[in-house]
Amino acid sequence: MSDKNLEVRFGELRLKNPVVTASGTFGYGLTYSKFYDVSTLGGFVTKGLSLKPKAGNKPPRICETAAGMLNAIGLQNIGLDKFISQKIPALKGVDTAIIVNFFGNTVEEYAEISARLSEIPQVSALEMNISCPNVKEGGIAFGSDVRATSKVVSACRKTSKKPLIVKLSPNVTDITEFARACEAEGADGLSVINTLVGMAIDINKRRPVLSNITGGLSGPAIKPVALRMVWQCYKTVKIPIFGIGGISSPEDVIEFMMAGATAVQIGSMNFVDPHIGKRIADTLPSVLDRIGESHISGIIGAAHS
Amino acid sequence: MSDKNLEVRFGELRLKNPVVTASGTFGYGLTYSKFYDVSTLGGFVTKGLSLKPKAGNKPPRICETAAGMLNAIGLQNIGLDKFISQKIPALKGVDTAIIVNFFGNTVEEYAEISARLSEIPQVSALEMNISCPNVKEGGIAFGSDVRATSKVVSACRKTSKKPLIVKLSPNVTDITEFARACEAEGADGLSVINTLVGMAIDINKRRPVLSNITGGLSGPAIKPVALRMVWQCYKTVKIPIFGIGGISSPEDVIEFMMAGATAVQIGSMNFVDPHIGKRIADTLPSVLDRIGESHISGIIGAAHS
Amino acid sequence: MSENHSALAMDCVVIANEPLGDGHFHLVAEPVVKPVAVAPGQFVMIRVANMLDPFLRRPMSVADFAPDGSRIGFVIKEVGKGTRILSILSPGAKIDVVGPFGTGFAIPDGAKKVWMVAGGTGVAPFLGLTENIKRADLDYTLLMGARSASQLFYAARFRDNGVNVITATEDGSDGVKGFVTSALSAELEKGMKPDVIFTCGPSPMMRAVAEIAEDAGIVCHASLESYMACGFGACLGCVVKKRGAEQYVTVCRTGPVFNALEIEI
Amino acid sequence: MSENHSALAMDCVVIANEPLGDGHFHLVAEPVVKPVAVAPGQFVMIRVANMLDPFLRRPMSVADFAPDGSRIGFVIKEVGKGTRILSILSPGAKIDVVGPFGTGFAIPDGAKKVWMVAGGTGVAPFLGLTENIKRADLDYTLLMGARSASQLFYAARFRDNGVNVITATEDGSDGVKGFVTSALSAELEKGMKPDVIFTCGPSPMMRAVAEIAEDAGIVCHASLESYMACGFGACLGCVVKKRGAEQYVTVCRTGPVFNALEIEI
Ligand SMILES: Cc1cc2nc3c(=O)[nH]c(=O)nc-3n(C[C@H](O)[C@H](O)[C@H](O)COP(=O)(O)OP(=O)(O)OC[C@H]3O[C@@H](n4cnc5c(N)ncnc54)[C@H](O)[C@@H]3O)c2cc1C
Ligand SMILES: Cc1cc2nc3c(=O)[nH]c(=O)nc-3n(C[C@H](O)[C@H](O)[C@H](O)COP(=O)(O)OP(=O)(O)OC[C@H]3O[C@@H](n4cnc5c(N)ncnc54)[C@H](O)[C@@H]3O)c2cc1C
Ligand SMILES: Cc1cc2nc3c(=O)[nH]c(=O)nc-3n(C[C@H](O)[C@H](O)[C@H](O)COP(=O)(O)O)c2cc1C
Ligand SMILES: Cc1cc2nc3c(=O)[nH]c(=O)nc-3n(C[C@H](O)[C@H](O)[C@H](O)COP(=O)(O)O)c2cc1C
Ligand code: FES
Ligand code: FES
Repeated sequence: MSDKNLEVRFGELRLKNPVVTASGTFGYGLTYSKFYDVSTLGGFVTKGLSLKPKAGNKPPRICETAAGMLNAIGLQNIGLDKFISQKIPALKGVDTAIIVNFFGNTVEEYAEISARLSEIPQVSALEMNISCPNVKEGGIAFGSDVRATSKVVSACRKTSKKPLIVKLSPNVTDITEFARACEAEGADGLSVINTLVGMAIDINKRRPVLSNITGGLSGPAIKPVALRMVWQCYKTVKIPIFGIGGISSPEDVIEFMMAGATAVQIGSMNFVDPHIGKRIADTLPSVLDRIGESHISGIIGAAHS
Repeated sequence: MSDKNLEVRFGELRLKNPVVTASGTFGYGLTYSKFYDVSTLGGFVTKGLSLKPKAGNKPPRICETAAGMLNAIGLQNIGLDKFISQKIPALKGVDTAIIVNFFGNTVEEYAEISARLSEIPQVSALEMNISCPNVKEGGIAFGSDVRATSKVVSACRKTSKKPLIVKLSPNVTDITEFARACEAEGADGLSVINTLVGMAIDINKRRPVLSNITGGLSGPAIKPVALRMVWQCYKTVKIPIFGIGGISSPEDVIEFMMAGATAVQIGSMNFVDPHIGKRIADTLPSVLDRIGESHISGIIGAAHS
Repeated sequence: MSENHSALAMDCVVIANEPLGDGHFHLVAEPVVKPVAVAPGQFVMIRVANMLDPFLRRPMSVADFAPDGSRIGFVIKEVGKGTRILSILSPGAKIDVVGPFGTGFAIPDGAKKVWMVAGGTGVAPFLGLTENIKRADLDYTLLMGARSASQLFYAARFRDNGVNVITATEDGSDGVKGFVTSALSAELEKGMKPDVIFTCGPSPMMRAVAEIAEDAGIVCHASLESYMACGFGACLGCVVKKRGAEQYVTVCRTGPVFNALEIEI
Repeated sequence: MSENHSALAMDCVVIANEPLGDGHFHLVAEPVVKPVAVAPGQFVMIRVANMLDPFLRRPMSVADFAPDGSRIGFVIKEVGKGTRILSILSPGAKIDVVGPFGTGFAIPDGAKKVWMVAGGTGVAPFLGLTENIKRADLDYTLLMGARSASQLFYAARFRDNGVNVITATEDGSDGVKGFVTSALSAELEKGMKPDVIFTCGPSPMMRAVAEIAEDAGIVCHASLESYMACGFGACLGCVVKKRGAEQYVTVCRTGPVFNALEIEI
């Protein structure tokens, strides 16, 4: 395997490699240290945080689908205070980008948590979740209306002192309107995509499998949709993009980068193969060799020409 | 296997069973007669027809994805005249509902083909495709704007003397707006859903796999999204719904019917298992037995209560 | 940060796969790489295919095992596509296993009389428990329930291991006629009283066992089942509600074995 | 309406699977149910897994076969996940096959001298052709090209069958050094002239062969490859452009064997 430099610059954020793990699939970063040293990753994104702890939805919360899964966790999280008091100290010594995913119920809450997260030195960047399909307030309500998106991004832009990344919903007619609005309000990057709204029915019980009725579809099943949206956003905005959706191999990483992603996030596949983050980071150089590429940055957007 | 009566009434249309095969995956109905007697189906939907023949897109047109596929056929079809002169006579003796899928480039073309198809006695119903993601004009442009949808449905309603079914696009923020508009304009039924826009990249060639860049994602991968949209439409309108998207088993048929579909259409799985239409129609009674249901109509919308 | 990073990956080779009847089978596998120690009641996550469908791993209790993890057995019931794939594996086949995960059945300090109430494949963890935790002062009783005598797997093996076995069958073909919970109540009514009750099996059965234990003032530990995406605390998909609080805990990490008073089964 | 409705479903049992070297293998299978007759140059669609991933069937030319279809062989190169699954099938394994589909290689009326130009696994259909269509007046010449001598599969078998074999290798380890098209040109320059040229292999090779044939005024039939979803004319995914017209025809049904003048390879 060649000794390639895999560093990418995601705006002001330097990532030692483009392999990051996605929010809600990687805990608060420590869960996976029993499998591998998370410092081998380009970074990780925490489970979505809110000001107050959140209990989440009633079970059943997950369900397998063809080459994917549905989840309706409902943003269960320990809340900002516990994150600061318990998780941040435990992350000492982790040598990788720590990106904190967050959400609020109101614009004011979004702005407040963004302000407070900005005070934590260990935090490398913030990822605003305006696209969670599994909660009543907040989440997707902000992410499926362009004006609401502009408003909440603008508010967080004012309070955030860290690179601010906005995570977009794929459940819209035209994702580029949202990408453009985020760029206009000063977002430093985009995360494309969150989950597609889906459902499953238990034919024996004659009711939806998930207690929340609908859930978010993730996994390789959605990769073609995610890739298309990254492609569209890359054509539309200049800010860097995290490509997210069904990544399961180093080849997938390259596909997303060629579509226009500067880096990627791996989600559901962490569950199926808990070593996947390290495995992909480790094998990326050899796949780059195979396609005759010497610099990782040479492939970003390469499929557009 | 029990001797169940599987007949369903899709508005005025009587289907001997709810298993119909979907447009673009079943030719003009004759392709599959080398595999089984298509009269065992509740019906079939033809490849989308236009007034004039259409050459379709350049290859590559298809690409495999995880539990699904992308296609960008570009609505290649023989045109209305040849359909009438060559296909309709050959369909004599087929004892099942013949549903003709059609599209136009303009509202006028939609109205004209709907008028002309209405004159063919063998045609049981018309399915308007306003949701093809793979053509520049027509198709999805009508299906992703509510006012355009209303206009084109209203025009066809005036010229169609057959049951008029509108096939909706899933690539929209809120599919229920479109369902409502179709019902208001007098549509007799809905087909939910067409394909999701997706893409794939050939990392060796560094360009999109499909010549059309994007294509329509179909197959089991999209089932959860399709099921959710059927669920939403059933809550919104009273007209009957064809559930479409990734159906691969009799259990899937029941899931869609419990979500609110009166009947279903099987698409991509016809390619993978060319006998699937008959196989599912044949095994549906035993699965109904297993879930303790004696009347097929008892399961329509059953998961809503 | 833990140092033995990949200790939880176990590439295994199947060494035996024996049908037990009625769609059940006993799968035994040997890890290829240095494994981690296993405790009775822990489970692993098995990848049933190396393709993307079926997508998720399947959780399986470790049944009989070598304490250092060098041989692990599973008692599995075929219920869907994943377990069907596992049922046809031949010796020599490779399987991708991660684990072990979760809390096991831990015998409370000072407890001597241990009753185990099992339904169906719920006997699995008790094989590992009684074969690996043997102490002169421990007195094991297994109450096992099944539809019919043919599904009372391993009754003889438990007896050979010195376990007192009481059976209940719904059709009366062996032991008490009825549910295993009737057998449990009957034993308690005889004036017997264990120091702890362990239970594993279908939720309704465990719920009933927990109630009986609570009424009798006996500590009860139940091994819960839940749909799992990861098995190690990352997805928050497998949760169960805490008793008396609007709070959820993961079955895979906080459990799967819980004190029955603490959660809503 | 055709009456033998399910004749195109062939559940097969693998009877042999032999590695040929360099990632190629020879898979031989026997249909369980009454099959349909096969013509040389036809292909089948093989389902590589009974799960939903990999999703689509894989098209494979029938190589050697019994004319009634009761035994079909394939010469396969491992290139991706589907062919990898096929490469590890053991005798006794079941595979789900539908077909045969498409036009075969048909010897034009009166043609006696038949040249076949093959690259890589492109030899596959010519095994079936030369072993099943034998006539005293037919004179077969096979020009086969490969990277290296070790990839000239079946040269000896063709020779044993009375076929005149001319080889070309890129590394010069056997026969003419260079591409098989150089060997073809060399033969033509010697003044030889067949009645028809059949070709099967990589598209660039076939394109070159078709040009050489056109220049020499020889009828050329080429067996095309294309990404296929169905294999029987339903999806319109596999099309190739007609020469001189904005029209597409299906490779699976109108082809895969085309008169090279009619399509754009
Ligand atoms: C901690 C734990 C230990 C278990 N131990 C055993 C055991 O020793 N022996 C045994 O036979 N079974 C055991 N199970 C249940 C076993 O995991 C399921 O029967 C199995 O996952 C079903 O998979 P399938 O593909 O055959 O069924 P499918 O219905 O096709 O599975 C679809 C999805 O649902 C999940 N699922 C289905 N049934 C269950 C269930 N009962 N519990 C959890 N998830 C389910 C699957 O994991 C999969 O994600 C255990 C479950 C848990 C949580
Ligand atoms: C009519 C016909 C006859 C063929 N005969 C042979 C043969 O005798 N021996 C042989 O080794 N190969 C043959 N091929 C090519 C063979 O179908 C592909 O190599 C195979 O499908 C690759 O599958 P995979 O899963 O290993 O590769 P992957 O790259 O994982 O396949 C992904 C998808 O692309 C398709 N695909 C990939 N490569 C090709 C290709 N070259 N042609 C068509 N589809 C492709 C696959 O079918 C699948 O849908 C033939 C193709 C056609 C169309
Ligand atoms: C169980 C689960 C929980 C998730 N929680 C969050 C979350 O808290 N915040 C968020 O922005 N995205 C969340 N996501 C979305 C993922 O970060 C990711 O965008 C999505 O799963 C698509 O990627 P994948 O296909 O690789 O899983 C969650 C996804 C899953 C599967
Ligand atoms: C190759 C292909 C061609 C299609 N052509 C049409 C078409 O002409 N008109 C149309 O309305 N839908 C067309 N569709 C969409 C299908 O009818 C169906 O809505 C979609 O594939 C989802 O169902 P599935 O997941 O079962 O395939 C086509 C789909 C495929 C895969
Ligand atoms: S299974 Fe993922 S947290 Fe328990
Ligand atoms: S492969 Fe479907 S039409 Fe040729």
